[in-house]
Amino acid sequence: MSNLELKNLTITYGGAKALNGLSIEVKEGEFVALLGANGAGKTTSLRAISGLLKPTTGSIRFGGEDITKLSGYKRVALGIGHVPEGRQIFPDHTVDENLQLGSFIKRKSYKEVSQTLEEMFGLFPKLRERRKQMAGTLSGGEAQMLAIARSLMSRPRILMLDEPSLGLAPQMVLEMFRYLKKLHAEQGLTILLVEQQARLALQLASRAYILERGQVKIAGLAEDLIIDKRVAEAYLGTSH
Amino acid sequence: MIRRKIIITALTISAMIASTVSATAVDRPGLVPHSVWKSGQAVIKVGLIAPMTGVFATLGVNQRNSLQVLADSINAAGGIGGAKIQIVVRDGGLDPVASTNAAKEFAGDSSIAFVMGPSISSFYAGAAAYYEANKKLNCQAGVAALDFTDYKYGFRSQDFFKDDYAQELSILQRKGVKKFGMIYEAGSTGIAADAFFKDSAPDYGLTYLGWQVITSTQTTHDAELQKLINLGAQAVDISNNAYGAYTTQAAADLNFKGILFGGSGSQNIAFQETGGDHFVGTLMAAPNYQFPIRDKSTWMPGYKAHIDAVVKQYGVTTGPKSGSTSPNGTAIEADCLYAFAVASNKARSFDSTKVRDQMASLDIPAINTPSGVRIHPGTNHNFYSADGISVYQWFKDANGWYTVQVNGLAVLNAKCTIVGWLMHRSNGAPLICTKVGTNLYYKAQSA
Amino acid sequence: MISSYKTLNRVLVAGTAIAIALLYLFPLFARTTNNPSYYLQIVSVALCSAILTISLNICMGYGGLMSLMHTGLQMMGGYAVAILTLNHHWNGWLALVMAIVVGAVFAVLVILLSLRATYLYFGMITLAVNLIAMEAIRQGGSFTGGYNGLIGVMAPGITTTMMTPQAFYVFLLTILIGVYVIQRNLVFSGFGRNTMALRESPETATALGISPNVHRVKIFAVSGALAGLAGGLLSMQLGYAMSEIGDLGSGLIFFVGLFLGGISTLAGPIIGVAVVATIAFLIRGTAQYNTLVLGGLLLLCMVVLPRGVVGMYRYSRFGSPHVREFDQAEIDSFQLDISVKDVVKNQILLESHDLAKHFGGIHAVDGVSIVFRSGEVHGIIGPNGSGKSTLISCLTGYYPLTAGSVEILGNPAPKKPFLISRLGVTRVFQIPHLFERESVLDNVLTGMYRRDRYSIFDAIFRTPRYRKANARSTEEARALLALAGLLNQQDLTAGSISHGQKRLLEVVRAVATQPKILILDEPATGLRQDELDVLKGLISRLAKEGMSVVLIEHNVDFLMNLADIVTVIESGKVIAEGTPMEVQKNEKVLDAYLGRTDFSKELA
Amino acid sequence: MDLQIWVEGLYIGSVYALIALSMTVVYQPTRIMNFAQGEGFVLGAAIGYQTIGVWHWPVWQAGAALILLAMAMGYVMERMVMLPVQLSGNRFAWIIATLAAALIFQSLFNLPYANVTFGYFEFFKTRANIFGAHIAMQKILVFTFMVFAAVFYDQLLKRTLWGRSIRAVAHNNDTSIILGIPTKLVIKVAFISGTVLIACAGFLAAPVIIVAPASGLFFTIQGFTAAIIGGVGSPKGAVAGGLMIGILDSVVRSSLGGTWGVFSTVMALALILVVRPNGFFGKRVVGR
Repeated sequence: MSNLELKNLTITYGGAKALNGLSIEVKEGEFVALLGANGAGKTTSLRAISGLLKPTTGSIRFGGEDITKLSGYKRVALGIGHVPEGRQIFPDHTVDENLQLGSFIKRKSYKEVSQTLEEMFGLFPKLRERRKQMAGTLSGGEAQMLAIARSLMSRPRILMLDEPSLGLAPQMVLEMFRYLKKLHAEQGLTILLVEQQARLALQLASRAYILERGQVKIAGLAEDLIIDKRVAEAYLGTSH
Repeated sequence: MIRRKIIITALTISAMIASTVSATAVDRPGLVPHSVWKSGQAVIKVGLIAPMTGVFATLGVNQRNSLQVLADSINAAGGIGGAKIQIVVRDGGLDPVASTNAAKEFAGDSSIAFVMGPSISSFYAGAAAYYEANKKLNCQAGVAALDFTDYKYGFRSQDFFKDDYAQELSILQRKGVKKFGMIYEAGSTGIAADAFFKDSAPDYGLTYLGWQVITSTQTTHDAELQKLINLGAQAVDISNNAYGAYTTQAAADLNFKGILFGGSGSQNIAFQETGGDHFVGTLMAAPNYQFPIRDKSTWMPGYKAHIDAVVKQYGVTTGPKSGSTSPNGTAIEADCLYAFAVASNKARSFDSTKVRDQMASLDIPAINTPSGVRIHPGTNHNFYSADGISVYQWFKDANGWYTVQVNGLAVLNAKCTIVGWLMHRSNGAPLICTKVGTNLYYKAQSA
Repeated sequence: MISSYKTLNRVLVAGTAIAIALLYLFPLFARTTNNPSYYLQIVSVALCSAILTISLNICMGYGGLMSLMHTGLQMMGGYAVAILTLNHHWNGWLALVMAIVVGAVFAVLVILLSLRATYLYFGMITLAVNLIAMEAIRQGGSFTGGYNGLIGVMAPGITTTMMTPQAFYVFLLTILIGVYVIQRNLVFSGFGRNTMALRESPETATALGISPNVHRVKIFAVSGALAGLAGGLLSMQLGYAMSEIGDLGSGLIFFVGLFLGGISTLAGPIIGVAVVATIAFLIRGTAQYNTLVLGGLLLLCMVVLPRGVVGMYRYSRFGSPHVREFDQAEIDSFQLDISVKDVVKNQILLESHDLAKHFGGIHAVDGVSIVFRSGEVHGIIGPNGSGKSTLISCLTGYYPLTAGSVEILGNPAPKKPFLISRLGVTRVFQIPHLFERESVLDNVLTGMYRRDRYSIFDAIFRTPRYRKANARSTEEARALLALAGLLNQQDLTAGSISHGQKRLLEVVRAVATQPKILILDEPATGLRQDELDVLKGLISRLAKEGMSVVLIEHNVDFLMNLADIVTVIESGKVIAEGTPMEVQKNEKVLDAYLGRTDFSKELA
Repeated sequence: MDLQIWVEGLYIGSVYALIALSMTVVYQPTRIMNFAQGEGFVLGAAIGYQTIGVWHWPVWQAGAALILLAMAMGYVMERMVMLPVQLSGNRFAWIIATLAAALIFQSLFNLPYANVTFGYFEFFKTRANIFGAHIAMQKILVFTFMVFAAVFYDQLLKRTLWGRSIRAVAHNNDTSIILGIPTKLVIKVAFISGTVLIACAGFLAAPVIIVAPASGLFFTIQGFTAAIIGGVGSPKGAVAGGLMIGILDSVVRSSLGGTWGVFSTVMALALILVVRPNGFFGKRVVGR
């Protein structure tokens, strides 16, 4: 059902083609990684899916509906969750307030919100300890947890994460990916992960796309790609 | 029926002030100037420059209303020399450049025979040069501070503030007041009044306690009034501006028993609205403001006819609290056009110099003019002489607010400004402004 | 297309010439109307307004400084003339000069007091100053004429005591043309380019060695001087000085004119004022509905012409500049000397010792010692968030250091970024920081700031010194563009060229500053192969000429071919340094980049 | 010093604080200082005048009409300001758009009401006499409303989801969108609620302050000054700034004389911005 499908998407951004006929697909319950060097178009893809960027050509379908022209904020109600690059938590809001903003679309069902909130605190116990604290005072790892939890508050059917490991200590990265794995395994959440640490992402995901210059360069199963030399090349260049 | 009453009243009044009535016998009270000549023009255009928008829009709108009413009635009676009056209005706002542009437009437009405005002293001072250079006849009802002796083509249909105050100070003197002060906003009028009081108070046996400056940002004048009370004030001059109403409020707060007095701006119902019962007893000097006088039969017939027409066409403004009303038209503005019509009829021409000469020599009795004041410009080009100013006192009863006219008691040897001006005394012959040494004083005419 | 553009351009030039001629002949035309002095008056006043609006444009449009005190400056210029001629019987011409001085001095005082305030707050200070100035004039007693103002100001005379209105009109028109030329000269000069650079991106401007404060003061002074002039002229036209002239409400025409004509365009203020004055003329009979009509038209114009008349034209097919074709011979004919002076081979140009930068508890840079040598391409790589950009910001003075030291050419580095830049360290940012609304050529010329040896007066009056320097700079800038294959695009706005060309342009602009050390933050991102080749050639050439090129790059393929030495950074620390080959084989580097391969267990 | 002077300062300061507060409401999500905001104050006064003063409606009925009309005005104002601003792209476009809106509303008020100052009956006729100071109960009402409104708005921003989303939109528009917050609606709500707030202020204050059809810009500038002194975007700052200039004006005026009052507030504005470029409670403003 929650089948996300990008077809032939082109986005021009400041004169450059950030996406150049990109086509990818994410099926319900899948864990897909979107990899590639900087500037390959990963972040642009996610921003297009959540409606922050308007494509010049191509279409986006979600759950059988064409959402290419739909306003960004309405897509959240359809079940698209987006954890943006750099976390973008609201530093002047408390942890609680950040989470409640995440449940904006569910604001009318108070019970469901408080239930989800409890769930989140169960999932990320550290956030419970800090719930009255200003989000700006959280450490990098906690802030990333908060960003994920905030997005989950809208009970999305698909969760898109943009470089969640960025700027985190290795231990924190591990902890965070454990949560992601748990979410995927236990709740059957569909995940689309944009990640710099390709090997790590490939160990989590079932399938991956490697992007280059706004197009899919390689697509395949994670277990195949993890030993594919071309992946390392996409990052570190051809060995000489 | 009504018409007959007007005529009868008019006759009574003209008998009373027979000495001032002169040769315009063809023009009957309350009626339009009688026109027997043919100008050969279908339309005669007159210009009005006034703030029609912005903070002072009320000034322009009321001037326009008053002019329109008079123009309509003159046109209905055949116009001036057969030409129908058309009023051309320009919005000067509070922008000196817009006012100057409009003045220049009218000054240079030969089809405009007569101009009124721009209505702020400094703006007019800037525009007058154009009028003079182009021999453009003009008349000002909103320029209190300038001396019109200097202008060949400029006339004023407004009370000169010093005449207002001279009358009021003489009344204060008669009422036994010894000390008075002023609460007034910063501005050219305040500065001029302050200087006049400093200079003239001794002539009336009064001590002037100084000027408490107020601003538009305050909503109470309690502190200012308290200072004057502490100095022993028995009377206070209040601002002409609507903000002056807070002084009446302060009088209520502090239970001030002294006299409040002000200029013709006190026609504004904001004073009764804000001051309430404590506005009772306030003196107001104006060139005939009979609107709040209940016995309409005592109204000047010309004034009554004009104001009735204004009220019919543009209505009144009613204070929701006090029930006090004021007409939506400024009578003195219509005097400009009235005098222009009469002067043109006499000159049998719209030539500005000819009309100017006729206008300067006009003497229209008070019963005829739209303002109810005698128009007698003379060489100083002021429509109204000092004796044209009346002082009214505000009262209130179960039926609302009304005024009673109080006679000023002019004082011999009071200072004056322009040689030849007359001041009416209720107990004697008019005084005339005379030069003694370097100063001007009101003297008995024989002296 | 190009021919139609040229035709249109000719039509425009001819149209402008005809318009100017007609304007000069206007007094003769006015004489045939029924009201000559009136038509002369409104056009004369509009000319004064246009001068003031140009002044406002210089300040707000080009300088990016919000000013609500231009009506006040105008009022003060008027009072300078009125007080000097009426009270002190000065000659009118001298009084006009003093009006200019008063405007400039007052503007400088205001901005010196409020340099720390930004944007909205600066605007509010100007509003407050405007109110204070008006109040001061009103309380000025007989000196200023108080509330009544000063009446009787006269136009200056040449042979007689006073010019005729017609002569004064011609004088005003000539002044307006002069002010337009000053505006144009200013905008096209190095000074103007730097001012716009500052408006568009204070960061980049600083990186090019421009001192923000000095520039703001200068631009505000010029604007103030012109506003004072406009005020002085207006008082002569009207015959008086009044405090109401300073009222912001009466100044609406300037703002409206500016936006209607097109802010930040040269002709915008004049066309805008012409439009507004015409509208005001046409609706003058609406009396009570005057402001309603004006306000409505204003909103309508903003919706229909959001960029203003000239702005819309500039953005249209016709108004935007076009590619100029150069043939190869022309391109080859450029002579270019970009060798780095006063530097020997392998000289240490910049070094850091144990440099650290902590943000709260985060150790973004944690003890980095690095050396940049002349003639060397030095690559810096590392995963996202490893601290590369922070390191560069520390080296170039954008961040104060937590610990450690930086030496440039053997001396401790100064604290301000623009001072470091002036020592020959030029930085190109990761995100494109071009001055998008300026032409490609102007962008390069902005980079030559440090070489401009002419003053603002040289620029305004185009003195020989300016002309010489400008010709030389332009020649050099073209040569640099030719090197990067951008010569054909020199007239286009930087915003309109392709992404790859933009990156190249940024490098060219940085080279134009004649740096000894050039720091490029991810210049290859998003470039096509042919563009990569050009960039590669350019960088090699620069290194050969003795420059130290520092390259932060994710496109490792690109870097590996080019770098002499590569430093790998992770979590704020140097984890490897060596030739590209060495680094590529380093396991630590692979782990850092791709993550470890043995996470599966830990993830469980 | 005379208590009366302080009380007057507090009252007039609370009027300015209310105006500054409503500007803050609009500023929060839009980063626009609305030059037309004062017109809402005039609207409130005009509605009170017409309904209570002329038609003698009961206060609750007038209040209902007030809120409906103020909402309509807020909606229209949002369109008048935001549409040109979004189209223009120039960072100074808001100045012209809001000035034009102010001009239009001012003209509309002036057409029927040129002769009127919008005074009408005070809701409470009594005057309090506290230590010799005469205070109209209406003024105390305005002051109370200001405190209530400031606390309410502060709490709204902090405690309600809509308030939080206003702050969120102010902080980061894109992130707000991906959380499902309808940012454009938030902006509309801000304009509407800001106008309702300021209209209520005008409605309550009109019996004890002179409001004329063209007073809007005057009150706007006073509100601006208050908001800037306090620090734009902060409810606390709006209140502090408003009370400060109110008291400063009143105290300086009574000790040095009339014109010094206005002078002192403007000087204070300039000085404070020189010393503290972002106001007392303000954060750094980033240009749009």
